[in-house]
Amino acid sequence: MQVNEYKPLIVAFCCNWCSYAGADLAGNNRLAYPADVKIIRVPCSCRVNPMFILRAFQRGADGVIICGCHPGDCHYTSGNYYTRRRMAALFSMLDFLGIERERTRVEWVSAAEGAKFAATMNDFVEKVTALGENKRLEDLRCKK
Amino acid sequence: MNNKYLQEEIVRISGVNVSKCMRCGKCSATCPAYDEMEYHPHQFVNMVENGEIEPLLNSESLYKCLSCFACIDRCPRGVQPAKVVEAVRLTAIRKQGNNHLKADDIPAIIDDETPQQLLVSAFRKYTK
Amino acid sequence: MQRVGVFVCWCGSNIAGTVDVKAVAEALKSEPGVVFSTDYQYMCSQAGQDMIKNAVKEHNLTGIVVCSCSPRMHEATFRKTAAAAGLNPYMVEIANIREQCSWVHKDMLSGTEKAIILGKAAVAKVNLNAPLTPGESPVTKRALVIGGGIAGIQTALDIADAGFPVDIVEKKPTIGGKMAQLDKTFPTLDCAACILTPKMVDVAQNDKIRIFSYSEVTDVQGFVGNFDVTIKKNARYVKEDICTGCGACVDKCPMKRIPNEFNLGMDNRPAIYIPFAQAVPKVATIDPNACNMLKNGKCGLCAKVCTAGAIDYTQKDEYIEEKYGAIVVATGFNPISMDKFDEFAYSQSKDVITSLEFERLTNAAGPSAGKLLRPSDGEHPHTIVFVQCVGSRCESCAEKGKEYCSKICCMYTAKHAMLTRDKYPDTEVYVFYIDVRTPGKNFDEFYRRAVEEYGVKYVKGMVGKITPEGKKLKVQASDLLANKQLHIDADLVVLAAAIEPDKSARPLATMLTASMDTNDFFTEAHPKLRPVESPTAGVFLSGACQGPKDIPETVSQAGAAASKVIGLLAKDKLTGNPCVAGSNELICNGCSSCANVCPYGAISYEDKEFRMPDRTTKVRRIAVVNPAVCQGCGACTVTCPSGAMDLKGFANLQIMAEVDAICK
Amino acid sequence: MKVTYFPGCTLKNKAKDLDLYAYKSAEALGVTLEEIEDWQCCGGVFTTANDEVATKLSSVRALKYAVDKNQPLVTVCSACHNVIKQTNHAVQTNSQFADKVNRYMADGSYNGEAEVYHYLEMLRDLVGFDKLKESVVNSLKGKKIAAYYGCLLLRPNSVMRMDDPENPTIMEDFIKALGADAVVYAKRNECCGGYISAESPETAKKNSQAIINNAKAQGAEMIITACPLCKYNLVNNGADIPVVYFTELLAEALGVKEDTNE
Repeated sequence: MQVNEYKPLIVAFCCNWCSYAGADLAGNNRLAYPADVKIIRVPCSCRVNPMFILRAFQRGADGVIICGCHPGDCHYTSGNYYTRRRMAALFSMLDFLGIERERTRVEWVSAAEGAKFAATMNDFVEKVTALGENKRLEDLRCKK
Repeated sequence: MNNKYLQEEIVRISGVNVSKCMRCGKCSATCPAYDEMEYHPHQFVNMVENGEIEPLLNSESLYKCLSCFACIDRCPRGVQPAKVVEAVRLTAIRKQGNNHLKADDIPAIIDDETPQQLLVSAFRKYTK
Repeated sequence: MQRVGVFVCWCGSNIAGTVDVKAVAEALKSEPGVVFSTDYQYMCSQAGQDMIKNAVKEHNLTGIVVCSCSPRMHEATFRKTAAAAGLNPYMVEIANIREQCSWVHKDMLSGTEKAIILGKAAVAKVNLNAPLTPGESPVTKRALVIGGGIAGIQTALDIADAGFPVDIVEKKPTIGGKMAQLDKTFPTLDCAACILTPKMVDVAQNDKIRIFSYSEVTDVQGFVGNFDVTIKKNARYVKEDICTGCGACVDKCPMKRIPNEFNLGMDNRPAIYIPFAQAVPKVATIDPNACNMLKNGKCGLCAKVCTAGAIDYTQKDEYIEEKYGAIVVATGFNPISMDKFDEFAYSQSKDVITSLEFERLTNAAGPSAGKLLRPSDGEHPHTIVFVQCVGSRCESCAEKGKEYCSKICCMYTAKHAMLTRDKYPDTEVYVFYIDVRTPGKNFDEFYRRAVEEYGVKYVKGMVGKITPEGKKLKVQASDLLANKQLHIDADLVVLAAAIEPDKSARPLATMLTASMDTNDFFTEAHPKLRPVESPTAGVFLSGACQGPKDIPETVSQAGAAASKVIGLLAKDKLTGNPCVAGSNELICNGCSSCANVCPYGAISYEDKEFRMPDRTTKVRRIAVVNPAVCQGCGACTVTCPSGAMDLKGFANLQIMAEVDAICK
Repeated sequence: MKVTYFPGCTLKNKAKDLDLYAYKSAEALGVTLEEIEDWQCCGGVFTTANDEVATKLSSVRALKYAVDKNQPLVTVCSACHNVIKQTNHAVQTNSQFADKVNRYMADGSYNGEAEVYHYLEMLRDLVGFDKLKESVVNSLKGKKIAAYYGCLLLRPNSVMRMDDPENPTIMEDFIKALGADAVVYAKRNECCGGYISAESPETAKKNSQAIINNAKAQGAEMIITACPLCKYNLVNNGADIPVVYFTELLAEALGVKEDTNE
């Protein structure tokens, strides 16, 4: 057995109306995913400021995932469209900075898609684990 | 050459998304060469969608299309059936020995008034 | 820094089975601000809630963190507990250690570790929480209904029935809308006028309802409960309160060759007219573009014959300002223009008509007094071809037509075909269809009856070309099932034109800041659960302005919209969601980015005077959020380039603190 | 005004009058048609296949010629017009295609800059039907003339952009400008059969007769066309009213027809 097995740190932003409820549904159905995923609740995926994501990477997160309602289903009509466009821009910048594309993701998970939430998280954790630790943006002063 | 390959060829050459068809039949309703055709415009679209290309390749229908583009302009879904027919026809005649119009046929076709345009167009459509 | 109490719930074994709750409580004790930390079997039980209340008093807590189930489950419960203990209810944060921890992780070690981190994040957030109070605003107890078709009529009647005053604004000289033009209605075949006109009379006689006919809304300000609306009453050159609707002027008017809109131009009307006999209000209107008196001061016959003295050539447009608590949009639909579909020869032959024209042609009050006669020569048609889906279900990027299914055409075409065969059994009737869509009560039975009992010939396929030649219309079409091309010599062709929202809808949506889809249909707040509300609070949707609808559907939606309006007007005050955006006026530079992304139109700008450090004053443009309209999505906070905009309850610093706590 | 002119194969042979009348009439209207020096046949029909390049090169070269001359490119024959406009559109919208054809260009690449006009469009957009009306010396008043568009002038509409493909008016407006009455009939934009005369003359016959009958039933005494093949098919398949090129009618109205015949 491997000692000190690498565990990634994943921050997940979930919109209150669809994805957070989807995560709750995954819980209700006992659909397991790694404990490395830590969820932060936001009213809408469009509340996620790119600053939050940069901050997470700076503080040592290995992957950040944003989950929102499916396009067209946003509780606030159009919020997830903003998310999609903002994150497309941010991710390409992160890519430019050397943060691998696989470390960031936007996923649409509805309140009924508990299984999709768990599957998404499993897949994301697996991909990020394969990449290993994020060193690119990490601020060493934040290291313990 | 399997059907899948041919199907992809037709789609590539024509650039048509056959799955946009909603089976309204307006292409065949508007086709001026309908009565001459064994397979009609909507069947071309449908058969390409299903990968049934061989019957089309061997059909005389290929040479009955007038390329008048009525089906293209009137299709409510933007499917462009005439481009599908053209792609199938090209697939048939590009093969050596498959030219549909031969130089020997010409004397029977022309008269004193025949415009050059007729022969030029026919050759472009029927031969490679 | 708050004085935070942490309460870790076992949820029986639901949490305690995978998470070491004692360890969590212990670990969180050392977090900044935490002055008390404990665990209990069922925090949501009365005993658990009492434990929280006591701890608040005992330890002077200013913030509470409950590590328990999802906030979607018990956030409201614990907020009430906090309020009961004298705390602001928004000083509570929940760490979700059940649905998002104990239930999805099997390993006690990692479960506990994660629960601690989630707890830390909640503590970090609550430390930055501020007490929030939902705003209150008064409600003007009057509703505005824009559009006087069957949707607007039904909504107005239902609202008035609950005792609230309602105003209807209708741009035509009479209410009644499209339904007033119809002959019979499916699937029961009762006559449209017989069921509509009594409702129109009810509206006229209801003392809670005012009708502004020949009028339009020109400006809307304000927000839910408090709309300020400007209504323009177009000059009709007839005093509404004096005119008796006797019609003497209509008979005498010498300008008799104006295309009659009500009959879709199939016959003529005079320059002064009453659209139809049962019009409400039954008042004459002068068409200023046709009246000789108004154009060049010559004539004046109508004034001479009017014994009531109602004609007033000097009348001007009038603007009325009124306050409303709720606005219902009922602007309805129109058939699309057939200009771009001339393969069907609509512009080339009078005998190619639209379905709405067919309604007028078969209506007893129509241009042919209900006899089905060819518009070109007045002869009885023997072969009639109906073409469905003309302009419906077209590709989105197509240059002509609409992408959606117009929904009503299958049924009205079946109705037309059936009625034709019923009245004129010597007529051959063909219906060309792509699909027959009849999902409605008794709808499919109706369509089958048209085929089986009335002998209507339904052909699967589309018409490709119609060639008028001599007296005939040569119809070239597909019969897909027989794999044949059909050639039919028809006498009359009826096109089931797609329907589209009324052209007035788009400018109105801008005024209301109500959202629309790409087809100019109003969007609903939620497609399934809030179908009659616009995402803009206080704006409601009735009828075909929201999407194609038949009469039964329109009436039920109209009633639903009315009940939502009544629910709003019944309140004296509106309580808002306190988690709304707010702009820091010292940082805001008035760039308008936030207003551009706000789906609710909650952000406006004002010029404010600021005192500068050098004691001068400077006027700056700043953003102001209306808390009664803001729904708290946070789109503006991210788009704000200066960082002035923030969201209460989900502030930048709070979320950042959560990120920090998780990534420690 | 000078424009670059692409005559096409038939106009130099069987449809010489279409060409000559076009020259003379243009001159009368103050437009000089400057023939491309080494034009090559357009091929008669546009191949819609994405992967055909060589068959479209002659059109690209004609287009490039016009751009170099800084002149609009004008064609009279409907077929040439259709092929050149579709090729131009392909260059403008399909970068892969543009890349491929440019490998066969000698000096400078071509990227879809040319403006292509049919002679009728030139009359409408560059000369103006009002000016045309003023220039008429022999009014054709009282003549009932049906315009036959065929398929090539109008379709595919997304490329041709000449007029409403189902209810075109450009030729009717042209007829009216010459003082005659335009007869509107539904089959004016249906195909005569085109090159199918080589394969199945019966089809061409059926289509052509339907067109002629429709025009006659709506009162036409004469049919005008812009396409030699249309004219051939209509005349060859029993037209019992005159079928003439629109340029002939134009030359007549402008009073230059006789010069041409001298």
